Amino acid sequence: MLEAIIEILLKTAVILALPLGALPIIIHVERRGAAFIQKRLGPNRVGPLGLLQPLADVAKFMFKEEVHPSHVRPFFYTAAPVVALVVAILPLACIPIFAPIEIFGRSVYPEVFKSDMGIFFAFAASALGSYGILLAGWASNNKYSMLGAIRACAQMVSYELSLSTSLVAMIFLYGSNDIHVMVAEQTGYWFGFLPKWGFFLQPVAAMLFLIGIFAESNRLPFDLAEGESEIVAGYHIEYSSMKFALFFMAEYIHMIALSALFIIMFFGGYSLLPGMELIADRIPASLAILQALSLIIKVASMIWFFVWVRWSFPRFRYDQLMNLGWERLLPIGIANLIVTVLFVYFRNH
Amino acid sequence: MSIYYYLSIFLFCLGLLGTILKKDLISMLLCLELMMGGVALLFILFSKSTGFLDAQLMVVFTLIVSACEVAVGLSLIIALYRKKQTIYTDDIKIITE
Amino acid sequence: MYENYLALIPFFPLLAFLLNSFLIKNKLNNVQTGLITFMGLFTSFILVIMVALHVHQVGAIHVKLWEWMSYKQINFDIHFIMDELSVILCLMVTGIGSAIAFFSIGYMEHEEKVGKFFAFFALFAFSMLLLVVGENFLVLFMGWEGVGLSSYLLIGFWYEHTKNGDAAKKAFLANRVGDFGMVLGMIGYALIFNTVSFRDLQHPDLAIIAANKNLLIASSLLLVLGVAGKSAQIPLFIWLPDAMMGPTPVSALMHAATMVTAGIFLLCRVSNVIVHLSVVMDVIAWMGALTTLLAALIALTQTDIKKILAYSTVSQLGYMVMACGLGAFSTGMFHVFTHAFFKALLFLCAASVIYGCHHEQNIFKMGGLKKKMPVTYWTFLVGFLAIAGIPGFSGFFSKDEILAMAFTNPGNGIYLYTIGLISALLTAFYMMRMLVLVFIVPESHDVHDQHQHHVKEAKNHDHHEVHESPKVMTIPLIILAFCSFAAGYIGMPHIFGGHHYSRLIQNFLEKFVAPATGHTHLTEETEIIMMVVTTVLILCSMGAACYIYVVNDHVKMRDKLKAKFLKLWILSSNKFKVDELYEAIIIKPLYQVGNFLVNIVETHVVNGVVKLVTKSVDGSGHFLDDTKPERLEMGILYAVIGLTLVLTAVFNAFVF
Amino acid sequence: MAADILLTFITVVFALMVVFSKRTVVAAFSLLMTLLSIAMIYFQLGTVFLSAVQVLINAGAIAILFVFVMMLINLENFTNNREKNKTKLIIATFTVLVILGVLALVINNNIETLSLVNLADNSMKALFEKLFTTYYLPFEMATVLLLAAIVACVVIASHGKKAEEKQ
Repeated sequence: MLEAIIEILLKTAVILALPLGALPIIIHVERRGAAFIQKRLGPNRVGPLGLLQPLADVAKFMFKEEVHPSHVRPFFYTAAPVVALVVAILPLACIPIFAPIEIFGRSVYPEVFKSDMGIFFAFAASALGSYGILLAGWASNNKYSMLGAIRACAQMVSYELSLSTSLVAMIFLYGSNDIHVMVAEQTGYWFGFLPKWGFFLQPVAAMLFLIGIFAESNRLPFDLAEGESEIVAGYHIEYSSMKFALFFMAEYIHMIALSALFIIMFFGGYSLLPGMELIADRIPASLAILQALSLIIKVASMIWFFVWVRWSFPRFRYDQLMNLGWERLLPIGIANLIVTVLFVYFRNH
Repeated sequence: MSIYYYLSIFLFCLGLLGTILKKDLISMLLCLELMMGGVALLFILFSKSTGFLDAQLMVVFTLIVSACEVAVGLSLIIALYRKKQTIYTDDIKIITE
Repeated sequence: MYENYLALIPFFPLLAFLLNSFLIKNKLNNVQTGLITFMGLFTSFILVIMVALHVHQVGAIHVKLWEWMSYKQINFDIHFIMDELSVILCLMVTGIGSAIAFFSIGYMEHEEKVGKFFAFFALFAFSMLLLVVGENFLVLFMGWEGVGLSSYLLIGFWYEHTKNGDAAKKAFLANRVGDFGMVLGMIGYALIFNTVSFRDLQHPDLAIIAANKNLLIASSLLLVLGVAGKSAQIPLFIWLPDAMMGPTPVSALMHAATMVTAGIFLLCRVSNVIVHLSVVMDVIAWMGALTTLLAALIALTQTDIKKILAYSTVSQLGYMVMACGLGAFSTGMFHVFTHAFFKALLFLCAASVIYGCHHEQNIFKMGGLKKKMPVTYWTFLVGFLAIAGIPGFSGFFSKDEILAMAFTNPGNGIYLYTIGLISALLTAFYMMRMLVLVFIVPESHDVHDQHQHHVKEAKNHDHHEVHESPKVMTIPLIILAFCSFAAGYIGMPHIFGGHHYSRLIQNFLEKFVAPATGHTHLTEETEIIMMVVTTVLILCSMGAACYIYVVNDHVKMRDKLKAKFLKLWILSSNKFKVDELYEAIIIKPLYQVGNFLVNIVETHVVNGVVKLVTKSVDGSGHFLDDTKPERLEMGILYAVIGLTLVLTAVFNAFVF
Repeated sequence: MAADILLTFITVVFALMVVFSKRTVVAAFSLLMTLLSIAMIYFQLGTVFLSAVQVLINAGAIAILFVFVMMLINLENFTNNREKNKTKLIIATFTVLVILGVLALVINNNIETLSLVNLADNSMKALFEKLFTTYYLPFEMATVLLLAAIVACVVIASHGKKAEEKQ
């Protein structure tokens, strides 16, 4: 019983350390990337090449004055950021970083919560994401934040559809919803050079999932919630310093979790990147580390893609957003689902 | 495991009580949802104790039904609110305009 | 080869019926529709002759068309047979039928909707053939019903006047009562003998007859009820006189020659069985005798020409039934054969008289038609001589044979003989009366002016002069007159016919029908004496009729006679109050029962119960409904309480 | 056994909050928590997929709808000045207690048979194969029901709006 607890604690430490550690880097990448796209330099004063800038931000958030407005509903006001963060971190619990390995005679699973329903749990947890925003919007008790919260929530609820249809399509394709099986399905190559990733099998589902991710995490083309120009930073207007930082962290972790899901399903999860087998064959012990490394590289590239998209697309209007979600993506999703089902049926028979 | 039986009937009865006591429609719907939870739990418990696995499927179906019910219920409440600007049960007694 | 001819016989009238009614929707004029029916009947007449000759040499032939159904081991199938009995009737139906069809082409020329008339005519022929040619009860009954239906349709042809409609309904209802008995009788026979086909009934197994004697008597009596219904015997004869409302050719064909003989035909079909049941035979005999006497008495005082003929038909039918009752089925059939000819002849003459006098049917209004309608007069005279039973004519042979059979019958033969003789005299009397009044007595002036006045109002077209009917009507009259004269000679008794010419038709019939048994032998001398006596008596009654109606003025004589036998005369003229009798016995009680049900049972019992239920529900409704505005939640609460109560009740095993 | 009691305690607390809380939003979020704790109970009972589904549908969608609609109607600033109907409260609680008693009796009488656990293989695959074979018709009916619900919501919600535009 004790080893189990230790093992879980160790794993949660690793799972938490990775995104939290990566957070400052992501923020930095975000700001530098935005600058790079807008042909300006971006923060490079603090520390060499501005690398210490995120630390400065974090310090800023910590020491800012903790504003607690009076007209706010106290309990829910403070609860909102916590809920947002917790819910953001939950999906990470079931995302494996490397294949199960043999240590001290026991096979150890990388993810904290081992179950053949892995992908489902991750997805369910991400579905809870909208609670944080709703609570924040409603608790801060002013029109703009309420409006922002309602919009964000509506958007997240409707884009869950496109996410779920593509998820189901992929599950059909891989035949099981255990992540390890999915990754195993995607290792290896077609015609020697093309890696057997889900993306090439199911480009349509991939696109759907990608758009879904952007909408779920309220990233740019869909960031109606904090549309600064219209409703002044949306639901987290009343939040200052640390609570705002929590929201910020929650958003990014949620983004990481969703892109990790995307990678698992469409880019082979922790399957080794093309060049890496050579090293892995030579040093068998290093397989796990290499798998983790390839996963991290993939997620990093996804993050960069987020930043890239954020600064190159205009914001959607609310009705366009809803229209896209319900009248465009949903039909495509269902059609894709049907096609995959037929494909799988004929493939098996 | 046997304590869950008591929990499920407790949830059911509590939901029932809530539906009766509550003043406005949405909380009645809430309590209804609570009753649904209780029933679903009972299904699972019976499937475990009798080994008849199909009961778990029934939970899925109850979920579907409760989802539909809530969706339609809430849209009705919105429509009602638009018309009557109130959703307290005392004010909605008179059916005609 | 002859089998398909047999199958085709009923087919042609059916074809004529279909053509007339469905295919050619009154695009044809009257003559063409008439021709279609005539051709239909005539072709089947020729077929019947061919098959008859074949049957004469070879014996009965039968063809099975298709299996309809089978129940236990009785199989009901559409099966035609042409044996000695059905040959005679087929000849009559098709022969006389085509003659009358030809006649009615002329007669019905000025009517509208004549296509319908000829369609029903063909339908009647088809169902009559079915009845005759049927090998088992099933087909016979189909024909039986078809005939009943077409008689209803034809009687009620001019349905604009309610009287015709009522008459048709009366005929149909009376027939239905008969059919009711017929059906039960059929079922009885089917159950007892486990077969419906007449070929099996021809040689019934005596053991079975002995075994369930009572049931057999009961079902036979029911069959007799059917016969009474169809052949207008005592209990159910009321419809025949009223059936005269239809067009005269119809009465000629159906209510004289063919349809009414169906009853006797049925008796002959089951003759081999009922011969062994003496009770049934007596019932039949007495029924026939009484009908003859009653009908003859009523006919004495009738004024409508067709009514007189109708009652004379009823009395002649009584004769035939009496013959069957006495066991002499073949003699009965012989009388049917001869009677068909001269009765059809008489009716057609009546028709041409009516046609001539512009639809005037009261014999007192007619008169002196001898000069104006010679052909009709002479043919009518032949018919009259035949029916009266003057030697040399067909009536004499068949009627005297029946009287002889009655005389020689051991049991109650003598009484039947006397009744038969009396009604023969009465027949002669009223026929003479009609002949004299219509043809010989000159038209009385006062009656004549009234007649003229009436004619001017009703018809303003051609002059009211009475004229001979056209050729198309007189030819059939002549043919029928010849037949009614010749028909007698094929059944002559021993005395005249010598060895191998006598009783031709009877011997031919007895191949199927049960032969007459149990009659004391009649010596030659007694037979001649009987004949002489009967003819002398008939001549006296004719003379009496002449004296009364011709010698002195019939109006003064009628009053004197009426004064003398006033009560009798009134009784007889309004038909012995038989209709009123039925009215009192059956119809009034039915109405009373109906009223009782409506007033007492309906209002108090049924409504009461319904009110009770509604009141209680309404009351309990109020009880539960608390006046406070309906609270939504309490509704839910009541529902759940109810649910728990039900569930605890149902699953009390788990709960307690 | 400890886990059982803990989870039941949590669920009971949140359920009570749902029914007896003054503010409806508090009730909504406590409903969310009850549903999540029920999901935990499912997980603890071994039916993992159902707990995932419970979280995904009940907690993830239905509860959101509740909060969503509450915010749309901003139920909060309604003055809840309705008087508390004493007699109704008493009658209702009394009857509910009676029903609870009956149900408790039912369970008490057959607690032995109910509590013995005979675990059949509850692998999700076997279970859900059954869904598409024996229970195919209910499955199809459920889809029809869902479709009907969607259409109903759209019609009802938009109907109101059209009326508004007309004014």
